[in-house]
Amino acid sequence: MKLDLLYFAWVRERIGLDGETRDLAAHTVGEALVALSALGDGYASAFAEPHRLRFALDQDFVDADAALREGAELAIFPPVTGG
Amino acid sequence: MKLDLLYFAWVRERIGLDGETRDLAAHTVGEALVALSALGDGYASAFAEPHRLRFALDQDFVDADAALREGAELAIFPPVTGG
Amino acid sequence: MITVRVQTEAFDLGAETHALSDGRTDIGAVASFVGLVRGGEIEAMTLEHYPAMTAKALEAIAAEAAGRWPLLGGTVIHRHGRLLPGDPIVLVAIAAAHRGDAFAACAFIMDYLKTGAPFWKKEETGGESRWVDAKAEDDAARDRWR
Amino acid sequence: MITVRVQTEAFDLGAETHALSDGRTDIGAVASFVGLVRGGEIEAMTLEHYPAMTAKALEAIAAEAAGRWPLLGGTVIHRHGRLLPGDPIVLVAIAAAHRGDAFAACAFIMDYLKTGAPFWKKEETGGESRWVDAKAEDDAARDRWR
Repeated sequence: MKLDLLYFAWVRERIGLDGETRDLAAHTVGEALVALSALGDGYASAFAEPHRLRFALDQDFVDADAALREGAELAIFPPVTGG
Repeated sequence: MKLDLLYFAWVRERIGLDGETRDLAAHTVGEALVALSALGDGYASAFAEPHRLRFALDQDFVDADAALREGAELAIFPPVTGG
Repeated sequence: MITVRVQTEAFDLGAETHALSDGRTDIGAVASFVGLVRGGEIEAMTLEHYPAMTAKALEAIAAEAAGRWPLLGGTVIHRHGRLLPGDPIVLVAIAAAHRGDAFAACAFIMDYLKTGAPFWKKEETGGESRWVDAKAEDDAARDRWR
Repeated sequence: MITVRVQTEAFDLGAETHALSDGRTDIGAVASFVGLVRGGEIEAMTLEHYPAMTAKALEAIAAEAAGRWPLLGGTVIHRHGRLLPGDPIVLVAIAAAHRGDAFAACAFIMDYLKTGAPFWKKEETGGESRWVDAKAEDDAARDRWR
């Protein structure tokens, strides 16, 4: 599944990228996290505590069990702290 | 009991005065209303429906059974409608 | 800590809230409210008040709010005299560290002011004028804080 | 009906609320909120956001508020970039006929924005910087509207 990945806040800092396009063996957000975690220590560190992560698929909040779509924009980030 | 009387809004309009000093045979606010009502049609009209009146004694809200003090300022007016 | 003013002049919300927070770094939240004259059939509105009592009543309401919530400043302004549709009548601005306290104190002061500050509105419509009746819903709004 | 802006520039509460009510006579109430950077040990704060999503998320929150209460206009502004203690971060201003609706919608938008708009704060203290953790009390504030 080809995805446009975006990372924010400490997720971005741990991975060292603000975004990338990747083809992952994953059908859900949770499976994408597992696939990404295998790519290196930065990813593994960023995704080590899944309860501290939030996800948006094509700019809408989704849960980890949300189904991915080919070419979707998947953003991974900590709980928001604006306002 | 000598009182400085103040009238506001439609109470003022019905009586035709914004205030006056009077010596009334009254020990409570309610007794003052009775005494004033005997002074003429304007007063009687203004005080005909006591549940539509509110009172302040020396600038503090009080009930009709509040005791008067010699020389006090007694204001009589409708429920407030500011804000 | 909460300043009260009763005046005929208009006021400026931006200037008032800026005065509350200017030069301070402890304020995280400023909640404010402005009430305006609504038009429709109403051509003008005259606000009468009880000068010797008005500021005293507003200060008592402000003190009650300051006792209930940890506040860092505030301003209450109420106009009197003749106003036209669209004119601002009342301003309440409250500064606090946190938004919950600022919102609550601002709404509380408005609810208490509506039922406890000695102002009376007279509306002009088609050449006639009539005193506005107090609303039961304003008593209910006040009572939710008890 | 509720305008949303995401910007680095400061904003002016007086100008924003004036723009909502200017020339109108149907608005009786404008409730507003400004959130500011608190100081203390914090020397600066940088707000990161998700540009493609931010306005969309804020507009969804504003639309939800407009569906819950009868509103007559509103403005939501959220800044991003580096801010200093005392700087304004966020503005919500809501116009309605009646104060209860304006207050509720303004507080609702702030509570939902805190938990549903993609912003992240990083604080600078003594040359170190750290990401601010989300607060459980913000989730609780949002959940009271459900």
